[in-house]
Amino acid sequence: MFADGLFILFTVIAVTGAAGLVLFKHPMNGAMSFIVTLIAMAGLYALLSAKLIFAIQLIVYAGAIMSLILFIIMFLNIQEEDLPVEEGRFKYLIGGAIIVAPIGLFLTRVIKSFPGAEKTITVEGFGGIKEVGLILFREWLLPFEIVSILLLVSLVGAVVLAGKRRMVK
Amino acid sequence: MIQSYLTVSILLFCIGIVGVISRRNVFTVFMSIELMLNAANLAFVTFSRLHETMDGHVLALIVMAVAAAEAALALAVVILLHKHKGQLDTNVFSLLKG
Amino acid sequence: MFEHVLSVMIFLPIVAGLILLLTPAGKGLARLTGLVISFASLILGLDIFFKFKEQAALQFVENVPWIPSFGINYHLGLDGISLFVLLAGAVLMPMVYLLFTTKEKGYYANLLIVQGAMAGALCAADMVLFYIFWEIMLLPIFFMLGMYGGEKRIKATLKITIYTIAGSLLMLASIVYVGVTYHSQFGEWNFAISQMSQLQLAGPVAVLAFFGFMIAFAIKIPLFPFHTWLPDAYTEAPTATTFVLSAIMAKIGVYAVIRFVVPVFDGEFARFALLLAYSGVIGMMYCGITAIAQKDVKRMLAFSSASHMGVIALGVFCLNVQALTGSIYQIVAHATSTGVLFLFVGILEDKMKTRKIEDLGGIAYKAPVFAFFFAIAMLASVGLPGTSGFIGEFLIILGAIKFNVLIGVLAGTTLIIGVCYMLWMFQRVFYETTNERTEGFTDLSITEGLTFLPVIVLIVIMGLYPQPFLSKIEPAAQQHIAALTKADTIQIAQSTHAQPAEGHTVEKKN
Amino acid sequence: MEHNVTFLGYIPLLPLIGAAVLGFFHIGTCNRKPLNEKFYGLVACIGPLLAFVLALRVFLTLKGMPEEARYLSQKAFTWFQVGDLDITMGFLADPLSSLMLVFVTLIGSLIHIYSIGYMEGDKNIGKFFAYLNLFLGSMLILVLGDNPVVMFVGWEGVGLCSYLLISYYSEGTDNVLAGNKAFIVNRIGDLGFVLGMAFLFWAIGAGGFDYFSLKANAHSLTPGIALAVCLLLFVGATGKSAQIPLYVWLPDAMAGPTPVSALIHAATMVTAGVYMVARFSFLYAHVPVAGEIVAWVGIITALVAAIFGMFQDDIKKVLAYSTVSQLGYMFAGVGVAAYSAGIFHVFTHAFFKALLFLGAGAVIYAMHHEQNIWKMGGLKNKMPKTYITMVIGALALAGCPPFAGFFSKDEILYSALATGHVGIWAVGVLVAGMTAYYTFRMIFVVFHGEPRDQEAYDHCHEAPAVMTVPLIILAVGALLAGFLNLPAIFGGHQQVTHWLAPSLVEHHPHASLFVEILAIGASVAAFVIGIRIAYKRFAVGAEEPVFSGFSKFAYHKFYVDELYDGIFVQPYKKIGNAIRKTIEPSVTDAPVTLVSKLYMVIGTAFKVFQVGYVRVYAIYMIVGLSLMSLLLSQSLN
Repeated sequence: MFADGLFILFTVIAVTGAAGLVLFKHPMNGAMSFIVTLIAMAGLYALLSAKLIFAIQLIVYAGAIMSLILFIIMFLNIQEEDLPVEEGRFKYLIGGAIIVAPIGLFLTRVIKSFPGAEKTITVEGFGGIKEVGLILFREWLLPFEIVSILLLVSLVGAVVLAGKRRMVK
Repeated sequence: MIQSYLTVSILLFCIGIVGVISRRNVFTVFMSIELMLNAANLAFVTFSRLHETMDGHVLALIVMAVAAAEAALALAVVILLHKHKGQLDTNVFSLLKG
Repeated sequence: MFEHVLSVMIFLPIVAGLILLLTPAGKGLARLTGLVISFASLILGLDIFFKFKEQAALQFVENVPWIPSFGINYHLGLDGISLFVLLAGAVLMPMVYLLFTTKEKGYYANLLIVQGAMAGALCAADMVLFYIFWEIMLLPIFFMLGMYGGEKRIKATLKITIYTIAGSLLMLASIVYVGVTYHSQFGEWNFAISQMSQLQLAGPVAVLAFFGFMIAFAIKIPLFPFHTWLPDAYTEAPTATTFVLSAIMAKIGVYAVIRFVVPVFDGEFARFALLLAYSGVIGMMYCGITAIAQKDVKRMLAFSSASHMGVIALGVFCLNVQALTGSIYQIVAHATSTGVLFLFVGILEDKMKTRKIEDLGGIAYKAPVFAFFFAIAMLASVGLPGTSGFIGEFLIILGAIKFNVLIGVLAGTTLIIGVCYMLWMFQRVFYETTNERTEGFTDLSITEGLTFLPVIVLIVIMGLYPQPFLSKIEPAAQQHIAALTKADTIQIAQSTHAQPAEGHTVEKKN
Repeated sequence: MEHNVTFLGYIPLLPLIGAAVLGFFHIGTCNRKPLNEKFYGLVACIGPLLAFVLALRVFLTLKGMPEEARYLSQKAFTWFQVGDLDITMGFLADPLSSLMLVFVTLIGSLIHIYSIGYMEGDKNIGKFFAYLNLFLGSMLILVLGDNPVVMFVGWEGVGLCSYLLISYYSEGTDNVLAGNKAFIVNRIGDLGFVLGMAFLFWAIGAGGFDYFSLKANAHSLTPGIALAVCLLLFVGATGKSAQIPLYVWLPDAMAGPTPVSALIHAATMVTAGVYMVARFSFLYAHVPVAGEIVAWVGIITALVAAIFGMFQDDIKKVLAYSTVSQLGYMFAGVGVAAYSAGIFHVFTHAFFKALLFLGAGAVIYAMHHEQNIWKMGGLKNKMPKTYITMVIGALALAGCPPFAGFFSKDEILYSALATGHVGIWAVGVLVAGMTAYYTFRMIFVVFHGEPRDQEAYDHCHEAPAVMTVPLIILAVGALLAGFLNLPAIFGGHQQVTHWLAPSLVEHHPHASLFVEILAIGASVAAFVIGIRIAYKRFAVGAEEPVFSGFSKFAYHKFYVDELYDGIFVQPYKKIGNAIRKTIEPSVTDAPVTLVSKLYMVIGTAFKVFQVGYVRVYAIYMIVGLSLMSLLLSQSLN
């Protein structure tokens, strides 16, 4: 029951945070509420016994990536008047929600067909660093290496893109 | 229990889509995409839990790595665009117009 | 020489071309490479020619599984039909490198690739393999025409590319249909052409597949009314490309009809032979008449080439040994005569900076060797006895008469139509008086003369002593016709129905 | 007797080698330092003369054989062999071809010698002799070929040489056009020849395509096929031998140098059609209808050409139409199945027509290339040798006994009468009179009367010996050739007819003495009347006439050239232009342009959706996804 309570709590926080992300006008506010969502999701991971993911979500996502985003937002020093004029943004949001609704409904109907496994207790060490690490380096070695290359490439790409260069007219 | 987690995932994912298609602020759009990635991650982890295998976790890890890479690149692009146009409106960039 | 000689003929030029494209080699080196490779191909080709046995079966076979799960093999082989188209390419290609010395590197590289791809299409004994080489063939043409062509090259390039791709897709669909049918009838995947003749194809889908093949090849040949890409492409392409297109590539279309359509779709082929024959003969007349109204030498030759291709295609559709053999012989004869004519026009254009007939005149006085060579190639093109053009045309007309009297008579008019435009052009370009432009025309240099001499000699030899060639072609032609015999009798019976007087003796004598 | 020999092939080969050598030297030197004319002349004459010697040898060898097996043959190599079709590059000398051989090589050699004089000073003399040699080689292949296909090689070869030589003065557009016309019209005939061969092959060719096999199998031809083959081959003959309706090229062919007109367009090439019909006598003999058609076409051509000839004012055109007319006679002869008579006329005609052309050439040469007879006159004093030889030729042409033309023409007319073709005979006699008239009109105007162009007259002189000697030899031939076939009524034995008999399928009609005398009498009477009218009108002081009415119509050759131009040439060009300007871009290309236009239209329509905002593209995607979801939701139930 406690777990259910936590689940409801985290869900509410996450959804509220996500709604905040799309509703706030200023990106700084949006980013703040997105961090809330991310932390709530870390809680959900924990409830799913994904210990490693829980940790990484907090450290890498909520910590590193979001700090980077916040840093950039602050770096660009965005003023209220720099923001795009989005007068009808609520209309757009409602329209968007109407378009997306069938997708959501469809997916919901799809997941209903899954077996409702009610196991609360998992095997020993499920989602631990050692276990995930073993799988990662045994069965997923190649994707892992490819991702490492991808990171390298994006690093170089980011440097090239954002680095100093003469403006080409 | 599994359905509940997946429903949350779907809900977050849909909110992400709405964010991408309705907002014009580059940062919001970008963060909405991150939100969608997270929703997918949640689904991965949930399925992992369902099948009691940890491949979903590995995939979630990889998604995070990709998200990090994407964030780095995307932010670089945003900086570049801001430098060029001084604006954060996605509607300013309409080079794809036929 | 060794057992993989066909593979060498295919991949040596392709690999050399790709290496040239990828390395920063200069144009001199590129031309030298082309020269060496094309001469190597020539030597290999001659070696094949002399080792070739006078029989119908495939020779020099190489068969390696490639995609075993679909029964697709790397299967090469030569018979009397493909041998001569291959040889025509091998003999003619070195000329290009000898004559055109100042082109870009990419030009030579593309020529090499197209040479290899054409050899591949000719040697392929597997439908899928054939299709692949068929498509590769188009790519260098696309680049050569688009990059080194005349003023309206983009339009011409788009036209030829879209046209041929459309045809190729139809062919691909038909290949898949044939393969699937084979699978359903024999329970295994196979795309070998030799196996396909066992298929029992019938019904509307088979007819569609037949037309899929036919349209693809008709576009390449080109057969009336699919010829409209030809004048633009031939005119705008650089000389060597036009040469490759007209001398060899168009012939591969005819070859493919003989090789793919005749054995696989024997029933459909016999059913539609009359229609196709009319297409050939009408195309011949139409293009021939159009040729006389052209103001541009190259464009005139383009129509002339299309006109002759109509006759060659007609030979294939006549369903008898004489016409088919004549057709294959004419393929080689036409490759030498018209191909060389295009090269001559290329030289003319290089020297005079114009191709307009009315701007030229009196060249025969300034360049007797050039005029002499041109005249021989022209006479071969109009089918004068004693030149290569006569044997093929004679055999085709002979066969056409047996097939259908009306078609035979119409086919015979090629003798007249060809002469009309050729003489008119010859008069305006080589006779009459010189003008200030042609006053400075210089004759062929020693190199150019020596380059053309072997082909000119070949034209005469092929006219006077064709038997060594014919005896290699005939067994394969006999085999194809024998496969058609059943359908053939139906066809003959139908056509003789309309011509009772002549048909009577035809039946009696055969 | 040994029938297989190896020297037949050399007969055509010698002139061909000569042509190659001459051509090589000419091309090699013409733009640098031209070689000596004498060299070319000498080299050119070697081939024909050696060929003549060989021809005599052939003739004598045949003479030594028993009459029923008189032939020599040489199978050089298999030319091409596909299925049942087996064509050998083979040569055959039988009485018929040996007769042709002898006179072709003889006259050919004479004309080569004559040309040395006539073409003096021409800078392309090497080319000229190369063409002439090439022509002779082709003609000999035509004569010697042992099957129709080899004959066709020569047939087209002489056509080509004819084209090359007519357009020899290629700087003049009209000359080249005349050459083109000759080649194209010949090609129309050749189409008939090829089709005829094709029909013949499919009917009886499987048993061998040489003349012997064809002759042996000819009986199995159905009448329909036989008629078709005969008529198609005759179409070929009308092209080559300038008969109606394809005669139009021959008068224009006079644009070439005069020796060419003599050799090709009078003596040898144009008679190839007659030779061919005689060669296929085994076919024509089976199909009387075909012979009938051949004879009528021939005699009508003879009549029409004679009418044209009466009104020409160009000396060579007069002779050209007389050639057409005489060829008509020959066809009338072979048409009524008197093949030997036809061939005999070919033989005699070669002598006197070559003579007349060479004489005309001498006149033209003397008058500095003036060809209009109304600018000449009184030349007999200046050029006595030419005058005498030409008069002999004219008498032979007009059919004056005992010159060559009389016997051969009389033989034809007699055969026509004896086989019951009274109509052909009557027209023939009429034409004989007209021939006498226009021939002597020419002679009188050119050689008699007063000089019309005093200045030209003063400068004119007799031709050199190299030209007059051939004239004299030919004149002797024109005088005596007729006696070779002296009919029985004059105490002769008809040697030529007997000589030719083994090669031909011929039945000699037996008619009464009255018929024979009637034929001879009518011919002589026609000759006398014709020459008398000509004498009255033109012997003294004739002026260039002004034509009106029918004569104007005839002077313009019944406007046949204009008619052909209007019916065939102009529409052909118009169709070509119409295709180039309208049909090609807007009809045959239409599907292609339409498809590209269609893509353009569709593309423009879809452009509306391409607003350029990435967000909007995302919306499209989501809308699509959403619709898919709606659809898929249905299927979940």
